[in-house]
Amino acid sequence: MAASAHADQVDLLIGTFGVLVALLTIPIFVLETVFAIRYRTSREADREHAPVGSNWLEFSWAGIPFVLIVGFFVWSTSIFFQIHRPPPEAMQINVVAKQWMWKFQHAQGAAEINELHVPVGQPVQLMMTSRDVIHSLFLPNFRIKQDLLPGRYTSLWFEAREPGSYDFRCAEFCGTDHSVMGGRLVVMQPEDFAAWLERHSEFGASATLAELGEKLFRDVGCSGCHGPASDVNAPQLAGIFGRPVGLSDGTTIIADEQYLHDSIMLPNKHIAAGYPPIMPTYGNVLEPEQVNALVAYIRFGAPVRKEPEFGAPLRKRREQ
Amino acid sequence: MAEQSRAEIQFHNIDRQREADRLGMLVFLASEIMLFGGVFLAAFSLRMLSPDEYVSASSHMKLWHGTANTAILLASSMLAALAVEMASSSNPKWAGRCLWSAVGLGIVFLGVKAHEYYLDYLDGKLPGAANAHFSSEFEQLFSNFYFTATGLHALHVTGGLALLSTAALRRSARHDCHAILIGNAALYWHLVDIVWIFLYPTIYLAGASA
Amino acid sequence: MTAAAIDTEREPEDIERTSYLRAGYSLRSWLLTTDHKRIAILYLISITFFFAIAAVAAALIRLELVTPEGDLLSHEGYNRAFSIHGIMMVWFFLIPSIPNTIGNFMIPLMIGARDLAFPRLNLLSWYIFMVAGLFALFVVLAGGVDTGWTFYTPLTTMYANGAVVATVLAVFISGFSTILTGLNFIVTIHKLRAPGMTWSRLPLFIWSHYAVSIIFVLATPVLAITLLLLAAERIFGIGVFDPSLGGDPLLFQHLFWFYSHPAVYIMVLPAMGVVSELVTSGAHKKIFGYWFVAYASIAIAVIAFLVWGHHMFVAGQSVLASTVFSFLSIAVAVPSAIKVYNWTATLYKGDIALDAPLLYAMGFIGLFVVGGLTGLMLAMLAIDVHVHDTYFVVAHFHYIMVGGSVAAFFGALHYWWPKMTGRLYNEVLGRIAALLMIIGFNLTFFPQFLLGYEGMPRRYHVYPPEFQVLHIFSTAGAGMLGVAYLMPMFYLLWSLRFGKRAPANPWGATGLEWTTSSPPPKHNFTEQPVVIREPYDYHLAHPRSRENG
Amino acid sequence: MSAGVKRLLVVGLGLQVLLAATVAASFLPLGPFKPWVGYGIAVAKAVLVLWFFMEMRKEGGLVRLATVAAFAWLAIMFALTASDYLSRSWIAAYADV
Repeated sequence: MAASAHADQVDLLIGTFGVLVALLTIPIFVLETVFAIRYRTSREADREHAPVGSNWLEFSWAGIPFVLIVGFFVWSTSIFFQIHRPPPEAMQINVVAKQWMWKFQHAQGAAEINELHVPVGQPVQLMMTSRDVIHSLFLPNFRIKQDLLPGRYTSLWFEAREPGSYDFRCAEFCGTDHSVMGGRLVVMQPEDFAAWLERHSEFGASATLAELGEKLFRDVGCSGCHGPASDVNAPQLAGIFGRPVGLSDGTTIIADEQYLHDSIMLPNKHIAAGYPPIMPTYGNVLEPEQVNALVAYIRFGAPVRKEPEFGAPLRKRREQ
Repeated sequence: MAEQSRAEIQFHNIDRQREADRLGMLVFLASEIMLFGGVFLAAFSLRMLSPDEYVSASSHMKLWHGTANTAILLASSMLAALAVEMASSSNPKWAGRCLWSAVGLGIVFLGVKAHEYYLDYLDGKLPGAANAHFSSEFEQLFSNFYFTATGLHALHVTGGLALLSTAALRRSARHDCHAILIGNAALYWHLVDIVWIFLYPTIYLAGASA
Repeated sequence: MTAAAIDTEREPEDIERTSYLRAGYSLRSWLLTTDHKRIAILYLISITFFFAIAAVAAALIRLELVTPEGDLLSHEGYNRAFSIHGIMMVWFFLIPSIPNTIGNFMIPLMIGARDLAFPRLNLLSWYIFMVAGLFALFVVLAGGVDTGWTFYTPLTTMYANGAVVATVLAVFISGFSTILTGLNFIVTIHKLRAPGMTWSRLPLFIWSHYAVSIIFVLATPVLAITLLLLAAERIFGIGVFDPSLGGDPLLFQHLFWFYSHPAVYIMVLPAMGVVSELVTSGAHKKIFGYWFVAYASIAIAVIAFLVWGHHMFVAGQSVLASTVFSFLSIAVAVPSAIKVYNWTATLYKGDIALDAPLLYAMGFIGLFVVGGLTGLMLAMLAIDVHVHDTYFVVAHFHYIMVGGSVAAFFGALHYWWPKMTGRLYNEVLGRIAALLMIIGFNLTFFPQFLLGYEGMPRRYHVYPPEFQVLHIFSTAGAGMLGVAYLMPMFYLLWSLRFGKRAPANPWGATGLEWTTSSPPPKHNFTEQPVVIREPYDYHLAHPRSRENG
Repeated sequence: MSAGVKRLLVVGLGLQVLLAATVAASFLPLGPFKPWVGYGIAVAKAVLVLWFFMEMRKEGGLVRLATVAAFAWLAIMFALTASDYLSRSWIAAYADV
C-alpha cells in the first residue's frame, strides 16, 4: 500500500517498465513455440532460403529497446534526484542503528527505540549513522531505503500521506538478528504528534537535543578550548554550521554534519586553517548518539563570542 | 618428457610454441597488473578521503631509502634486459653474468627494504610492535597500508629473483638463442619493476617536500 | 566441414581400444593426466560434489522459509546456510561449471587441436581448485560463516564469527585456478587453431569462451587482492576498510563488485556459447547473424567492467556516480538483446528436433530474457532504491544463474554426453527432466519477484506472515527443481553402463568435435583436420540424419 | 658493444635521469600539481621499460593488445571509482543545500 506521493511515482515507474518487459519477452515465448511447432522436423514446411542475418533487423531489435530504456532512465533518474533533495523545511530526526536495534532522537528531545512517531503531511529527514556494521533503513510502503554506514551520515526523507502504522525493516545483512531488526513507523495527526512529544519530552530526555549537547559540550571538555571564555587558539563554533571553512591545505569545505562528526571523531582529517592540529580524538570516547547531540548543540545553541570570525552564511540558517 | 618433445606432439612447429609461451607469460602479467591495481585503488581512496593527512603521513616515510631502491630496481631491470639481448645474440657467458648481477641488485633491493623496515621498527612505526605509537589514526592506517603494499611487492621480488636464478642456472636457457626462459624471467622482473615505479610516488613522493 | 571425415567409419572395437577413457585405468593415470578430456571429467566429478553441498543448503533455506517463524534453523544457522549456499554455488559450481568441464573438453576438439596450450598448467589448475575445495569443505564442516557470499565490511572484518579467514582463503585459492584456465584458453584459441580455422570459422562456443577468458584473467586478480586486504584487515586490523582509522567500507564494495559483476558474466557467457551450439544443432540451421552474436560476446566481456556501481545505489555512493553507473548498465542490454533475438531468429525455418538439449536451450532463452530485463529494472535508480536487497534481486539473479547458466550446463551435458562417454542417454527421460526443470524453476522463482516488490528483504530468516503463501509456492517449486536435477544424475550414470554405443555424430551436427570418434582417442584426431568451410553449414553437408533413440 | 646493448644502456641511463627528475620535482612548490607530475614521470618510466626492456617494440599487435588491455582496465577501475569519491561532497548523499 503506497503511503506517499513518491511511492505512487515509483509504482507507476515499476508498472510501466513491467509492461515494457512483457512487450519484449512475450514475443520470444510466442515465436519459440510457434517455430518449434511449425518447423518440427516431422512436419512439411517451407524451409527454403532461410535468412541468416539482416543488419537492419539487428540494429532495430537492439536499438529500439535501448532507446526506450534510456527514456526510462531519464524518468527514473529524475525521481532519484528527488529522493536525494529533501525539502529545506523538512523536520530532522537523528537515527542511530546498532546491531539489531534502531534508535531515533527527535530534535525536541524525545528518543525512542524501534519505533518512530512522525506527523502526517510534514516532510521528515532522517540523518542516519551506524555504530557498528552497515545497516539499511527500508520503508517498503514509502518505496525507499538507504544504507547506514559507520562513521558517516547518510540521509533519507519522506512525507507520509495518511496517518497509520507502517513497518520498517533492515535491508542490509548485518549479522545474527538481521531478520528481526525491524520496527513500526507511526504517522499521527500534527496535534496528536505535538501531544505525544509533550508526553515523551517530560518523561524522556528533559531537554531538547541541543540542550543535551550543551551539557555534553561541557562534560567532555569541548568548552575548555571551544568555549567563548577560553583563551586556547581553537576555532569558535558559534554559527559555523553551513558555512565554508578554510582548511590548512588551502581547500574549503562546508561545515555540515559530516564535517563536525569527522572533526570530533577524526580531528586530523580536516585541520582548520590557522589552527594547530592539537585536538585529541574522541573516536573511542563518544557514541554516535552523543555526537548527534553535540552537532545539534553546535548548530542551534552555541553561544556567540564577541566577534564572529566567519564569512556570510552560505545558505539561510534554519530556525528551529 | 617421455614422449617426443612438447613441440612436435603439441604444436605444429617450434616457433608457434615459443609465441605461445611468451603470450602466456604476458597474459599472466596482465593479471598481476590487475592484482596490484587493487592496491593502488586502496591508496587512491585513502588519498581522496583525507588528502592532507595522507601527505603528512607520507612525509614520515624514508624518502632516500625509497629513492635508492627505485634506482637499484631500475638498474636491475636493465641488466635483465641486457641478459636477454646477450642470450639472443648467442653470448651465453655475458647472459649469465648479466642475470647474476640482476639477481645481486635484487638482493640489495631487499636488503635496503629490510633496513628501512628496521628503522621503521625503531621509530615505532611497525604496527603491532610493542613500541608502536602513531600521532593519528590515519598515520597508523597509512603505515599499515605501506607495510601491506611493500610486503606484497617484496614477495613478488623474491619470486622474480627465484625465476631469474633458475634461468641463470640452466645452461640450456643461456644457450637458447631465442631466450625463452630468460625472456619470460626478464618479463616478470620488468613487471615487478613497473609496480615499484608506481609504488614509489604513491608512498614516498606524496609527502616529499622541502 | 572437413575434407576427410574418415574417423566416422572406424570400427567400434578400434574406437573403444583407442578411446581416451581406455588410456590407463590406474588412479595415477587419472590423477597425473595432462589430457584435457580427463581433466574435464575430473572437474565434472568435483563440481557435482560441490553442487550437492550447495543444493542441500538451498533445500534447508527453502524448507525454513515455509513458515514465517524460524523453526527449522536458528538465526545463526540460517545465516550460515545461505552463506554456504552462495559461496559454494558461485565459486565452486557456477564459475567452473561450463568453462572447466565442457570448455576444457570441447575447445581443443572444436578447433582441431590435440590439447590445450599448457596441459600441465591445466592439471595444476585442477589441483589448485581441489585445494580450494578442501578448504571450503573444512569451512562447511566447521560450521560455515555468517557473512553471505559478499563478505561486506565491517561485518566480515570485525563482527562475523565462523571460519571467515578459511573461507576467504578457499575463495582466494580458487581464483588462481580460474586465472590459469583463462590464460590456457586464450593462448590455445590464439595459437592452436587447425589449418583453415580462421576467426570467421570459429564455432560461437569458442567466441564466448574467449570472451570469458578475458574476464577470467582481468577480473579474478582483483578478487584476489580484495580478499587479501579483507584477510589482512580481519587478522591485523590494517584499517583500509575501518572508518575509525580513516578507511572506507565502500572501498571494499568498489573492489568486490569490480570483480563480482564481471563474475556474473563469467557465469552466463559460457552458457550463451553453449546455447548458440545447441540452437544451431537443434534447428539444423546456420546461426542468424554470426558476427553479431560473436562480437556480442566480446562486447559483454568489455561492458561487464563498466557497471559494477549498480550494486551500490543505496550503499552511500555519490549521486553522480550512481547516475553514471545506471546509464552504463543500460549498455549491457544491447549485446544480450542481440543474442536472444538472434537465437530466436535461428529457429525460424529450421529443421527442429525437440530433443533434451534444445529444450534446455529454449528454456535458457526464455528465462534469460526475463532475468536480463528484470536486471535492467534494477539498473533504474528509483526502482533499485525500492527493491534493492529484496527478493526481487534474488529472483533476478536466479533467473540468470539457475534459469540460464545451470539450464545451459545441463543442456551441454546432454548434448556432448555421447561424445564424452561414447554412450547415448535415454532421450525420453531427458526431455522430461528438461520440462520439469523449466516448470519447477518458474514456480520457485517467479513468486519471489512479487515477494521482492512487496518488500520482503533478502537473507531474512523470519518474515511477516503476509508473505507465507508466496514462500510456500516457492518451496514447492524448489522441490520440483530438486527432482529435475536428480533425474539426470541417474539416467546419465545409468547410460554409462547400459546406454547404447554412440556414433561419432549422433545429432548430425557440424563442428570438428563431431568428426572424430565418440569417445575421441587420446590425441583427439587420428590425423590433423583441415577446415575449408564456415561453421554451421547444415544446408550443404548434413541432411537431418537421426540415429539416436 | 652491439647496437642493441648500447640502446639498452641508454634507456637504462634515461630511467635513472627520470628518477632524479621526479625526486627534484617533488621538492618544487607545485602544490596541487605535484601528484600529476609524480605519476606522469612514473608513466614515462613505465613506458620506457615496456617499449625497450620488454621489447614491445618488436612485438605484433596481439601482444601489445594484451599489455595495453590490463592498463586500460585499470584506467576504467580508477575513473569510475573516482567518479564516486570526487563527487561525494558535491551532491552529498543528503544534499539539503
